[in-house]
Amino acid sequence: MLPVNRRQFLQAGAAVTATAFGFRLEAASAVARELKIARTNQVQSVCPYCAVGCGVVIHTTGERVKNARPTVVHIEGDPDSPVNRGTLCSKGISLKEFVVNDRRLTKPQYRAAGSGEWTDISWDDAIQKIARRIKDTRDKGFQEQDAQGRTVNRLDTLGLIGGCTDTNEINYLLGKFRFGLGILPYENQARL
Amino acid sequence: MPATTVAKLVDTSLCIGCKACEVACQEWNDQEFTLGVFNNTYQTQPDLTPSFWNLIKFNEHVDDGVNSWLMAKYQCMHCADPGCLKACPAPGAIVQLPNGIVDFKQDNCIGCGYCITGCPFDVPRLSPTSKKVYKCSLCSDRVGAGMTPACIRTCPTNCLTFGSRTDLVQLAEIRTAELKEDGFKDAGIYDGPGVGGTNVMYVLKHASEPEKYGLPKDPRIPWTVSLWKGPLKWAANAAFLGTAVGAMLHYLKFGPKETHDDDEVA
Amino acid sequence: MTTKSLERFSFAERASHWTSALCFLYAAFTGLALWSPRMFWLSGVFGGGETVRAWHPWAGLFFALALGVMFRRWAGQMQLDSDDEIWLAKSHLYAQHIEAGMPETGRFNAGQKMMFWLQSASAFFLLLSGVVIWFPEVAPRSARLIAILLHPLCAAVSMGGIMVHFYMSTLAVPGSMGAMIRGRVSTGWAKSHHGKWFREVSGR
Amino acid sequence: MTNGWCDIANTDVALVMGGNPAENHPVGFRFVMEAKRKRKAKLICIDPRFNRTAAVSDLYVPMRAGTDIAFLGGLIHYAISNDLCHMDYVRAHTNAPFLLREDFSFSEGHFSGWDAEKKSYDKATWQYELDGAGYAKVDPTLENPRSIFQQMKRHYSRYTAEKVAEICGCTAEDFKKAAALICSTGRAGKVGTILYALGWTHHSHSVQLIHTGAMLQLLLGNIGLPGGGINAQRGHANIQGSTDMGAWNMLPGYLRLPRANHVSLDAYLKATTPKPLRPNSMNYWGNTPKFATSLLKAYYGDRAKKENDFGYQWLPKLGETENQSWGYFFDRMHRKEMHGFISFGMNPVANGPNTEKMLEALANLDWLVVVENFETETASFWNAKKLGEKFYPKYVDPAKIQTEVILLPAACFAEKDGSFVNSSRWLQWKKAAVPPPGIAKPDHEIIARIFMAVRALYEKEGGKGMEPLMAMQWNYAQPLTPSLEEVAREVNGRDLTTGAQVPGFAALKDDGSTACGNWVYSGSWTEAGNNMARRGQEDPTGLGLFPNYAWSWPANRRILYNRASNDADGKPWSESHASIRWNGTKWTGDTPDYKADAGPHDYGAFIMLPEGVAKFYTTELAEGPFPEHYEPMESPVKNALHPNASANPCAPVMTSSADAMGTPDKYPYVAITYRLTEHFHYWTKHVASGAELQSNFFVELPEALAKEKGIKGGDAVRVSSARGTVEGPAMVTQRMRPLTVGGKTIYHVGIPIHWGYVGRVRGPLVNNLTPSAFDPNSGTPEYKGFLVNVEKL
Repeated sequence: MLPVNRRQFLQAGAAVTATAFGFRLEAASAVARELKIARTNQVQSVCPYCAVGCGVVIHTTGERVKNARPTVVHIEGDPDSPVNRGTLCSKGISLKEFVVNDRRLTKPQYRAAGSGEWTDISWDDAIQKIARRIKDTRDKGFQEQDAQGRTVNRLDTLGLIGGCTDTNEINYLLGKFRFGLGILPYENQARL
Repeated sequence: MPATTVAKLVDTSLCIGCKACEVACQEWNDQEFTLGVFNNTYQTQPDLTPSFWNLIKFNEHVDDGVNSWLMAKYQCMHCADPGCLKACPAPGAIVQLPNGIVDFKQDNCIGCGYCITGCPFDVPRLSPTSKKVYKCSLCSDRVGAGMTPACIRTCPTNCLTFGSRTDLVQLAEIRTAELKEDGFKDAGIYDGPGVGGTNVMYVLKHASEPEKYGLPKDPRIPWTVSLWKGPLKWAANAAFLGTAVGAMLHYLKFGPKETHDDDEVA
Repeated sequence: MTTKSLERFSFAERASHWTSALCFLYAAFTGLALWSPRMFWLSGVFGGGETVRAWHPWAGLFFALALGVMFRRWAGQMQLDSDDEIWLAKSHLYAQHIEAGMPETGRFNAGQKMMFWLQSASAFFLLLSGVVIWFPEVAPRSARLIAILLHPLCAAVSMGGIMVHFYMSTLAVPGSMGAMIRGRVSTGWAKSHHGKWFREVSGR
Repeated sequence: MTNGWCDIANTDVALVMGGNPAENHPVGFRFVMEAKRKRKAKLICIDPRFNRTAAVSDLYVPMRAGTDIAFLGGLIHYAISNDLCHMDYVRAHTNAPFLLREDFSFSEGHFSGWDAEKKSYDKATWQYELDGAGYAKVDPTLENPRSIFQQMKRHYSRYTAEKVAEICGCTAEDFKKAAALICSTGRAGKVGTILYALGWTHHSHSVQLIHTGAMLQLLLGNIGLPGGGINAQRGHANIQGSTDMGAWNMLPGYLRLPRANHVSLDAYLKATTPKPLRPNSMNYWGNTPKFATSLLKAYYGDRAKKENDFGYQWLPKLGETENQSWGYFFDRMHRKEMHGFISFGMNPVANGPNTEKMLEALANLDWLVVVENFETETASFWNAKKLGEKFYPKYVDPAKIQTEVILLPAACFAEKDGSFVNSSRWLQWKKAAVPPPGIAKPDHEIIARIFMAVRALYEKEGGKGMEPLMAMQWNYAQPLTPSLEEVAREVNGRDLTTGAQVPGFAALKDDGSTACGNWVYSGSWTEAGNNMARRGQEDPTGLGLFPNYAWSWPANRRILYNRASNDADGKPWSESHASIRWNGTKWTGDTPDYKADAGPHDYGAFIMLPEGVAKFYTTELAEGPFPEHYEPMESPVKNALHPNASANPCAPVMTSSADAMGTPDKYPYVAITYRLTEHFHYWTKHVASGAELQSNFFVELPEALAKEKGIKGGDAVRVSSARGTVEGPAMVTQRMRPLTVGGKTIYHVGIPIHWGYVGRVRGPLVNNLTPSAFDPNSGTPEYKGFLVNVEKL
């Protein structure tokens, strides 16, 4: 699906009001502080907070700029969504602060046993380390058969949780990961 | 064609205190988020600040053992007869647009703060850093681009509506009638007739007691401001002119006061 | 040195007078700029709106301080006596330059004394209300509401008075300006306008 | 949700209980406000706190935390005894006419079959009385004393208004006012909805509580109708989806995880495929073999063959009675029975009960992997003593914690594609807007890289369980960075003979000719394309169904059980409230929850259930076929109905050193934890706006209690439970009223959750206080209604 362009978006926004009030806002406008989303690219998304599932429009700049990373400049409700019709709550309307946030994690980190601090680690090292730990744990704890000789192919010394804010597709992959390894302790936020 | 007067309707009976409008305002206007101090209430801040233009007041009451929690949005009312504008000495610092929006243009603001005193709702706030006064602009930038103001766009419960003033007055009347039907006999519209009507209007369940919502009972431009910017101005102007003309005529008629003893002039 | 001239105002008196006068002028003109959008153009002359907003209170404060110095020095001399009452009752004759029946005046005539008290009083209230207006974010609203009325009211009174003062000291009574600038007046001037004072200082 | 957000606008009476949608789902709450405005709907809020939902409600009734079943049981009694039930609905669409066995009984808080030693029930006596063909016997007149209707009537006859008032602490008058409003929907033409959330699930009797709500809705004839239903307002963007996708003891699509005694696919299918209990029952779960086989084909691809049970043996098996839900496996972790742990975007230290136990459990691991957007309490658990200061006196210093921790930076929602399922069961597709910050990676890439690396190690070195590990199909175009569109197509399923996407789950086969990653999502990405990304604005029924916007599981059905919006003959109960209609040859409107061209009498209305009708009475839950009021595990009073069976007899009690339980003499106040509208869970303490809206942790105290203790608003207080403490300023308020329960004054202490020891704003973790007490069916911890003490500092 293509992202809506600004014009369609503005029209959609205005259309809601136009139908509600029977006049076009342009006629009422007379001034312009500069509109900060006048030149943004828009992508439709869904709010990651609660399960109302509000549609949001993410305004970004910098996609077509060389040597620049696209960044989010504004996020607001998607007027096309029948759920929220362009509205959002206090958390949703400030999603930009969530995405563009100096507290975001930007690199893998490692805390050695007994250490009191984080150290940086490369992705390759991190993945290798994790794979090694998984294999060691699994080799030690994997049960192919139970006491009665029934095939169980299970691993209960390794736990896995997550998924409540990941997409279905990621959860599906996580399920394959779980069942590939044979993990039984697998939980999500549903219980909490 | 005359521009439509735009307005905002705050239907307090539909406000759930979600504060989306507060954040939408902060976010759209790129205000810095600050930390608050605990003061025994759910209210975000005790009051508006130069970088916080839109505050939900959480008014808790217990009447005859029945709790009520009346939430009311508090921001610039965009008066038809704005006290701030009346008080402002700097041309172009406060403008009233043809659509009724009262906007502060910080480029022209000199920071005298007269608008703060002139405002019957005590809304403008002087920034100690920039020495300029700030308040809700009714998102004149968004409105200019055909979009609804940020707070209204985000309001989930339709507590806030944006539109032409005439339409919203109608809507407010309908809502008032509905509330009366629901048993709120005191329901009514609050739109500051004392300031020529405000372009931010409220529907209140308890219209005879706007103080319950943290709204002034009968907002008017303070009489001292009116006197200052009205009769006093003219009286003083007349007095200045009178003095100057008087002095001139006096001189023409009587000339200077002579010194007699010429021989002793230094 | 002959007795042809007398010292009318000491250096300290002149310094404080002109300090307050200059501050007053700045405060008055910038005050006018802040008074009405129609006069806002004046702010351009005095450094622009924001500068005027920043400096006006300081000018006012220095005006008040300088006036305070004058007040301490002169307040004793500015008490009205019985001659002053007669003078005031016959001030219309003074205005018409009719000297017959006017009592002889001391260092300051009753009109000047009245001017002094008027300016002192309005300066006091200007300062009081000015401070309130200076810090609108701190001052309580009720105080601000009174101040915004009181300040221009006092300013108008004060400025009206100063217009009269200015007229009197320049055109109406030649020699006055010299007295305040150089500090000295001729004996003739002294005899003519402040006879009693002349006798006191000259011993004649 | 049985219904959906937009549908709430169709209701006449909205009962909010165990939820606070105005604060926690403000945008969803817009539809309640719309119903209030446009339909003059009544909103009733029943909650220990006068919250922001109560502020706009038409009736607020205070109630003691953990006594919801008593209140709802009272409503059932009120409806039956005042003849306010929708009896035609009850007769047509429920198991009220079914007969129970003669040996079924209930006395002194226990149903028949109770085994006090094992603390569980033998459910034999709970079964329906069957006829020779294996079908349940029924009495359509409902007069038979052994009919479920009569049994239910008798069971709830104890729940009089006065009893409810005695247990819940409300007044009998308030209860009756609420009951009159709620039960006003017990007739055709009036519809009521129930909106609940964690206030109903955070109990040691949560599933029975929701069961009671569903029973009430069935009695009033509100299930399946627009504006009706029983609606869980789920808390996380994709908590519904992650449940659908299978966690704990589930495979995707609510297929049961096999147990060790299911020794073959055949045995598994026999055990998990229900048989119809009435002749007209469609018993849709009878298709379990098709769904299970297709899942195995999706998992194991060509390796899944009929000869090898489609790879069934590769799936891990639970022990026969084993429970690996949250409370159990953290208990095992605490006992050092686990060595490794991977957390994808979850924060167990903050959101699990009994924080100190969580910390100790994690300290007993060899290694921990945390994949997150922000540094969390879990990632930095080893530093809890330093960061969390005084709250963890027993907790040791980092040097003694031997757990290795790897913290991986993950992309957030705006930085990856994929679909979320909202509470309305809508799958909505989103697109990545920006790249992740720094060198952060999307989660699917992290999963894939780890999985591929583990496989590589096994390939190189060999090891245990090679076969199941290698058998799992991972044939994506780019195995290290699978495209989520590719995955979504796999989830929808395809016909392996033609290669085409299947149009829906009806096309799935049990012979291995179809593969489908999750049958309930079948139809989400068909040959027509990605239905989850649809943006159609049409609403032909005018009921807010929006059938062409996104895609709703199952089968794009917007209201579940919608066949029940019509009577037995297929006539709508009311013209205004039917989302489907029978036109003589087929059903029109919403996707029918029924066979589209089957006549009204062909099947029972509840096609998923073996009974073919909805159940007042169920044998599936641990603590009884009818819900019964049990006190929370920590309660200030004894159960007024049966003091000797006070709390849920089946609720698991953990026995580790960290699992102390408190008593009312030391901890006299009832605590509830909850969320505020200003924050989202433990995330927004990292976000500037949330930090501004509510910067400070606080404790809400009733004015009367504060007065008693000499506490003024803003004074620092310490709240302690048998597990731990929190400290913060007191918010003294009249919004929390003292309640009189059995002649005793009970105070609630309100504790919002959103703070922790890392974040832009910080505060104590409220789960320092909460007990490891769980619901036996769902494993949900009891966060509402545990005991604390309050001291002024």
